[in-house]
Amino acid sequence: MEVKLIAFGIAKDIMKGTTTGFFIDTPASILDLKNALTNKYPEFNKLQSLKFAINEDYQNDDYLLHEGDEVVIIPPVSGG
Amino acid sequence: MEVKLIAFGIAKDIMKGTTTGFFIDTPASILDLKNALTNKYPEFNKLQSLKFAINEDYQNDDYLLHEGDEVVIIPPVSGG
Amino acid sequence: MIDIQLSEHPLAEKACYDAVSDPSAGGMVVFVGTVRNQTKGKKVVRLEFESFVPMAKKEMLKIAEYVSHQWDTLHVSIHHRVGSLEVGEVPVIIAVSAPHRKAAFEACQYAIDTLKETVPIWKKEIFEDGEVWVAAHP
Amino acid sequence: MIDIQLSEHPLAEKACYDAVSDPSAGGMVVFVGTVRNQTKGKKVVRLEFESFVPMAKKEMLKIAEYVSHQWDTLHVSIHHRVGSLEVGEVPVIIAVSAPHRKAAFEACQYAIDTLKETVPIWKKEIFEDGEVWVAAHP
Repeated sequence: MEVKLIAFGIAKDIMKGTTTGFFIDTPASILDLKNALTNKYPEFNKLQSLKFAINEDYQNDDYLLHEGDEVVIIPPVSGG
Repeated sequence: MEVKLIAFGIAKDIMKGTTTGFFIDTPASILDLKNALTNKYPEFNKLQSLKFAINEDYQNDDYLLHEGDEVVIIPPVSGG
Repeated sequence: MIDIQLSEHPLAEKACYDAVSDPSAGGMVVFVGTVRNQTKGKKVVRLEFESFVPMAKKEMLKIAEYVSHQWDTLHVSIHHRVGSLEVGEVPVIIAVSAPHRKAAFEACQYAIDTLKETVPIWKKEIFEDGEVWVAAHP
Repeated sequence: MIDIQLSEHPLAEKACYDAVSDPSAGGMVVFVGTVRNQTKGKKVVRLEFESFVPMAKKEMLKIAEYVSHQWDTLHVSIHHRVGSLEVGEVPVIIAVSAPHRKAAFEACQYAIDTLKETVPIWKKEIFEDGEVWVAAHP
């Protein structure tokens, strides 16, 4: 299936873009996505943390992705 | 000897005045003054605390008074 | 009352005060973040803040709601700026009013600590010779 | 820098901010006291603050100096009002800036806690049917 990845901060630099389609075998959890992503972009392994949000909420590793999901990649935040 | 007492807050109400001369046997410490004062004005015994300042600094119970000292009576403070 | 703002325009301390003022408040505690002129001795030229706006607002709201339930507070105001900020400018203001000051201090400190952990806002420090996403790497 | 004021005129939050602003500050914490509209359910009409002025300034200065030595702070501003205050008015503002926010929170909280214990200022609450010196009795 294909999900849509939306990148912010350093994730945008690593992926060289803000949004991208990403193919992954079904079924796939957030953890599977994280593994596939760090496989493709090893730079993600160097980050302090890597989280994912769907529907404007953080999602746990075991969250199952659906075709067409918009997944926001959340590298370490630094507001304030 | 005579010292000058200066009262603020509720101490002013208890002593019915801002300043007053006060006679006390020599030698007299702050503690002696406190005892003489609460003897004359029993209302002071009901306060949460009773402190004394000379030269704009709090003084301990064992501070020895001198003729003419200006002693500021500090009832419980409530700034802020 | 809860007041959340994510703005591209300069923040105003007074707006946060006014949002949390209350005749039954014994006090309010305000945290004002400022852009520092250096990081580990290196001169900062400016900071650029970007945000995943709808989620950032939602997470800021979560913090304010949690704080309101966890402490005896009256009002919570959280304003965050995005865009390009010069040294000395204010990226964040958090104001909390409460009947008693202890709750206001604890709630305000919790709010800024949590904001820095959960709200999807990222800042890039611009130096004279480069730039870096803050806190991205261990 | 230390900035101490004891004033008969309304206090200005901005004056305290400006006094502690610093390009090397990571943040500032401000405590703003306000006159509450009630005490133990009884409606407060207004408050009257009196002070032993020279000693009050000296004790405020002691607090600011202690805070500056005890925590890694940049600037401390303590403004206190005297005279007659209506509900909602501001008797005290304490602002502390520091390179890191934890020190600013701790220093500001210590300063207001200590001010309420040591500075010779007394407030009288005026009710509709009487008045009382606050905290005088156990």
